[in-house]
Amino acid sequence: MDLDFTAAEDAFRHEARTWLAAHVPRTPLRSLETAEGFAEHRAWERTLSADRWSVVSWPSAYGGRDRSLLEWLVFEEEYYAAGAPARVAQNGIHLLAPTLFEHGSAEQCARVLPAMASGATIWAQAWSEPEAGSDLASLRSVGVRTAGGWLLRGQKTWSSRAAFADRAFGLFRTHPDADRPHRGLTYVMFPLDADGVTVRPVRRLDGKPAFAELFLDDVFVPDADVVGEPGRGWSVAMSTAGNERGPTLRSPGRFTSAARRLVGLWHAHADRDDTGLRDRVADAVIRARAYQLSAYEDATRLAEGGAPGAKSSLTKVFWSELDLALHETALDVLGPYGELADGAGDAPARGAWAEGYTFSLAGPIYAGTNEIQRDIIAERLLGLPRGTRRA
Amino acid sequence: MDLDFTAAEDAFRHEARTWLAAHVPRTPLRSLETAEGFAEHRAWERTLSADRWSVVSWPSAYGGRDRSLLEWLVFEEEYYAAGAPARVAQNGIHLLAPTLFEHGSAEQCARVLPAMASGATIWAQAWSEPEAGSDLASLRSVGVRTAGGWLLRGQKTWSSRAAFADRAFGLFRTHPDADRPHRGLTYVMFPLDADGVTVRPVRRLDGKPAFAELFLDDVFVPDADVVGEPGRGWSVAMSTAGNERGPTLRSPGRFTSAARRLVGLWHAHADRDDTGLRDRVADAVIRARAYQLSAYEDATRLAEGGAPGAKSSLTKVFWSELDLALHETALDVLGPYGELADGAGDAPARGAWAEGYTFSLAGPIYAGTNEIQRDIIAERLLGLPRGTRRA
Amino acid sequence: MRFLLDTEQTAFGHTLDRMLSAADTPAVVRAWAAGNHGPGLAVWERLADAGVFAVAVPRAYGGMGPLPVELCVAFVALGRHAVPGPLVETVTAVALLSRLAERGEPAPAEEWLPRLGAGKARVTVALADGGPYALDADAADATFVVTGGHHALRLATGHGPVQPSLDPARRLSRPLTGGEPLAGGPAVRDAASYATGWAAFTTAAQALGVGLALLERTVAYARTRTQFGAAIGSFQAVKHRLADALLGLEFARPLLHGAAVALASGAPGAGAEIAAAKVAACDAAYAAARTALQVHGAIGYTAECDVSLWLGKARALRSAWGTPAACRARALELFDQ
Amino acid sequence: MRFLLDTEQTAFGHTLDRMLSAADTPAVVRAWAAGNHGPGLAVWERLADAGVFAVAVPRAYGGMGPLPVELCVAFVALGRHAVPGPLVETVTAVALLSRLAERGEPAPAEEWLPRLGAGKARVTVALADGGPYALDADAADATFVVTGGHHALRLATGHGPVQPSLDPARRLSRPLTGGEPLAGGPAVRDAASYATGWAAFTTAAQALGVGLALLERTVAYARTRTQFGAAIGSFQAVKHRLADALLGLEFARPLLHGAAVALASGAPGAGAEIAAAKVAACDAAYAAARTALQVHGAIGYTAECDVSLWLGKARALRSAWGTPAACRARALELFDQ
Repeated sequence: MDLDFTAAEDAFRHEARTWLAAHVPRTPLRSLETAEGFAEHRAWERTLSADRWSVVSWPSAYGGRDRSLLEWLVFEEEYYAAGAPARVAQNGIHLLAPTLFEHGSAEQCARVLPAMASGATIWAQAWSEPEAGSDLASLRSVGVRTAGGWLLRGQKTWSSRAAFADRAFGLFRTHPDADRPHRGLTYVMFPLDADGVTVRPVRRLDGKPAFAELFLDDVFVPDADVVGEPGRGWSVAMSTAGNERGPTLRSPGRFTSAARRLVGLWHAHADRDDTGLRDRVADAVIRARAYQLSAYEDATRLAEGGAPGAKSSLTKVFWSELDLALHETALDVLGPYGELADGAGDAPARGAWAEGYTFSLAGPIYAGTNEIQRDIIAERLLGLPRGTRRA
Repeated sequence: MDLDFTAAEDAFRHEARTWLAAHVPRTPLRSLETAEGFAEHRAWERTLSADRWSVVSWPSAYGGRDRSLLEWLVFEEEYYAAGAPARVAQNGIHLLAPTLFEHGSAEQCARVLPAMASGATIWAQAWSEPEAGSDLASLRSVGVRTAGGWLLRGQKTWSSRAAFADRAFGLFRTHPDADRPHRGLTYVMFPLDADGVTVRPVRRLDGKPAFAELFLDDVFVPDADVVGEPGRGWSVAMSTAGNERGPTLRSPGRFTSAARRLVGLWHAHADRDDTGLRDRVADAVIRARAYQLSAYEDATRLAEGGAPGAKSSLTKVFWSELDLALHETALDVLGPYGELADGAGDAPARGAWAEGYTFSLAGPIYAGTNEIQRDIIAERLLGLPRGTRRA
Repeated sequence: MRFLLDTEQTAFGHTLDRMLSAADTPAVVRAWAAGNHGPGLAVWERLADAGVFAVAVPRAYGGMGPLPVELCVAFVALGRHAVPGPLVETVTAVALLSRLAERGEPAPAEEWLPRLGAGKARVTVALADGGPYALDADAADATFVVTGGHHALRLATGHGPVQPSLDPARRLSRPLTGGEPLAGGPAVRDAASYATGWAAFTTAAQALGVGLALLERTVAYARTRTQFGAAIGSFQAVKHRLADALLGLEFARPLLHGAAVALASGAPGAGAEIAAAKVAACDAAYAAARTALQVHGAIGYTAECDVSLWLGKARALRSAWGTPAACRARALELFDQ
Repeated sequence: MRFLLDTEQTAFGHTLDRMLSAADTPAVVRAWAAGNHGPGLAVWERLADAGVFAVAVPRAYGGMGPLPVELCVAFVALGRHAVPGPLVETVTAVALLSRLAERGEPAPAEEWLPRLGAGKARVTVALADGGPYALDADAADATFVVTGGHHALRLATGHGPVQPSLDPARRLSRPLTGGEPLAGGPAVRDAASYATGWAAFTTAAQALGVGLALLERTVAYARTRTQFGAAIGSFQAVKHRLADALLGLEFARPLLHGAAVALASGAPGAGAEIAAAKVAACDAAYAAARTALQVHGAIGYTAECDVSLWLGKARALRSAWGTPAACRARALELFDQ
């Protein structure tokens, strides 16, 4: 048992650090939840991809570097330490790509993944519906069989970044006579500018159009854009769900970097005699370090053939609550400046915390609410009996 | 709206304070959960009662002073501020007496209450059974009809202070053909030294026999010792349950006094630079004050004809969690002395906190677990739908 | 002792609640956040007519006060309906100028208090202990500034650019320096300290109202929103979170009323009572906000959902007019011999 | 990097778990609490045979260590089975004397370490930063004392009366003053500081084991205990509390392993890693204890229920060898540039 990086891993870290130092924009990009910021972030994806830094853990055939999970963790540490931009391509990379690797055809992989890696195609997820949030299996949007493909009808919601994205992936009910709600679903990919698609941007708390509602009126999807077997979409999607909760969506580097920044903020701004606040800063440090070490464990286990399984639910609850606590602490450290939104004139030196805080508030909700995750932890990891969720 | 005590209330407070200053034992009594300590506490009840201080809110006919709830709160503030002994008679006074006032016959009141007020009879409750804890309605112990009364059979448990008490009160299933679990129960009083009663003391965490199991083998109870109508015991008992949760079981004076002692402890022992600890001491102060003021509200409402209702569930959760947090904070203030049990030689100056801590650990469990209370709050105060309690 | 709102006080709250329910405050808040003060100022006038500011202003200046209990009732209603504007700050200015008059500087009080009590003026304040910003200076007729160190009171000559807050309806800006000093020295120092107490007190009351609104709306949502074939309010995890939210709010209220009574009596311990109420009310409101967001799920995270109007406010009020740490330090005095 | 126990380390833990499961440790703990050390000393011998102490003792003194990862595995098992005795303190003494030898004072190490590694002696310690008491001095062959200020190492001439702890199996007493100084000065100061780190580290490992035992037993109880016609483990409130207990323990483990690796490498940052592990493990164990008690209900509150053997220990370990506040202050260094 050790924490020693190999010479190759150290060299990789050094290469990443050097590249990032030379390429990370000096001026922060505008928010990716705005039209102009989205374009800036897409350009950044292109820059990353040009030197093969956008998807380091993917096969080189699709634009990656065939790197291990551990090396990906190293890259992420360097990425966030360098203050590099948020990843506008992340929904495709972390949610759709793992599904394609596992269930996609060779033709789909070859067609979809390189364009995803380069930022040419930005993907949005289309899971939730107005009546299907936590209860995802109760989806109502349908896919009706037609010559050579399917016609999608219905409504999707909470589609992150769909206001500006190119394509979306999601589940549709194609076999309405299936015997259980989570059967008879099909996993499809479709363009957001197709005939019959209406995108209505939805503003999040801070007013930015961070997600959208999608209204689908006989949107044609060719068979080539069905992932996995029609009617088996639930199990196809579940492989994605594990990824969404695990460390690959929110890498430890993000939190170790934020915790370091928090310590710096505390040194710069806090009433140093307030040890109650110092304790909370320390808790953020301790939890970020725990998450980092836990991911090293996971990477080791994976390298030896293990699987994350239901542990991804523990991970999701942990990082989402860490993220929130860390940002709440930062706002308290800032005292009277803590309530400034990131658009405030006084904010450049301080305001990244406000956007981070707003973002962190959603953590316990998306990717499966923490209530659902705790049910899963109790039932699958602790073996407690299932129930009806009612009191 | 004011916080002004009347001249009469002030005079009462002064009278109580003067009496307590003259009578409270200089040396703390031994723990009432031991045989010798129990005897000392019973003697103290006799002292209280001799000058009519044991049940100030009762009618004078039964040994009280006809005082209002507000005056009782005043008495309690003075009682705890004076460092007076724990009340070994409290289960009778707070749980059985209110039931008798509401459902007992005049004969029962005249026979039972004066002896309770004087400490001549110490009462234990006999609610729980091994298979009926939170789910109290699933009681199995029975009362079988016999000439002039009932024969009790079965087992009761978690009977506080029954190791040394004189009599007990509880519910027994007398009408086994009732259509619902909480119907067909009868509320009875019985002596703990009666034929057929076996008392097995049970040691709590610190080894003291703080409660007992009762094995009942055809214990005869005359009709005169049935409270309320046979078969209606559940509703008779529920009036007691409200009392058990409300301020009358754990008066605010107990917590304001403990919070004051905690502030003193903090001044004497804490690392004064540890503002994190100071924040927790402040929280205990704030919550104790909130509970005190909330009880003044309740007293005003009661004086104007209002009823506590389901608010008693809020109160029970509040004081039990305050008590625990306050004692956890005290142990942390004590640092390396925090783990000393109250029997430790170094403990006299510090150790009352250990017994208080152990006692506080049980608070979220007894008198209806806090989980049950939160269900009640959600359903009765917030109007949320009932459910099955399962997830 | 009678520690409960009397019939008139309760009726005052109900009147305000009814008036504000009819005023479509969500639309008013959104307009205010966009810099359109018109609808908010119309509400302000009606609040003044109902006596909300008069209960802060002493009788000597044409008011009915100071009546802290009534003020508390009013600010709970203002918080419950998310009414925007320099409400706390106007009351703070009233306290500042009243106290200054008592300490021998009556001119500013005579000039401003009658108009403030009648709702004919709105003002904001920046006091040394309250951070560098003044709230809603762009909607105020004057910004009173007390600088640290010198303890000079002056009227700001204007304000810097509006700094948006996590609560979009709170428009913060720095007062410009300069401006004629109105008074100075120990009297200003004392008045500013006194006024800061009223600011914390009304902020706490507003926070309690914010928490109550969040809880009410969330309970209503949990009763109707179904998932897994049942109202989500029937799930024990949701129930217990909502029960905890109620618990926090229910025990903050008596502290707030206790602070009001202490202020009314002029007791020296009022500062500690206010601090305790501020901690409890703001913690309870923030906890209610976290619960409201979690129980609503994604819909609660949108600016389109009215709940959002209270979420940011609960966060902002936590640090406004007294941080949690500063208030806890002060509250300790309650039981300090 | 390979950040996971290897096969031998895992097997070492399983061996100890099996041995201790067979040893009926609840009865051993109750005997120890009553001052009957016999059964506990028998367990001690078997632990020594399995190598628990040898992994702490350097090879130069006949041991196999120091092997912090193996020590961590062992102490998790010791905590899981609530094994009584001056276990942490014996390891602490080993670290103290080893370091002292490195700093030029080899005599005490030569005298004690071979016997400690072989389980032929048990010792306890009282170090200035660890409070005034020595654990289980009445069962120890020696009590090493380092006083504050002078930094003199001496062997206590005896101990005061046993002071019962909230964990009845922890028998505390004050070492008597006097006794021949064995060493003094900066070497002792450095060795005591170094040893305190090992004490915190093994305490954290023990706490993790305590938490795991509490969770395991409580999950088993929640699966079988029925109320309202269902296993209580099917109620969402119970599920979520148990899920939270697992969450705390699951993320304390990597911190503990990280601290072990840091100790093994002699990295200067080991102190901060240990502090982080101590906070996380002790918080997680205490949270598991509170959950265990609440889910068990009254039965868990009795001395007759085996769960009680872990409850008091979880509380005591929180403040033993480093308070939460002191550890947090230290852990901040992890990310402090």
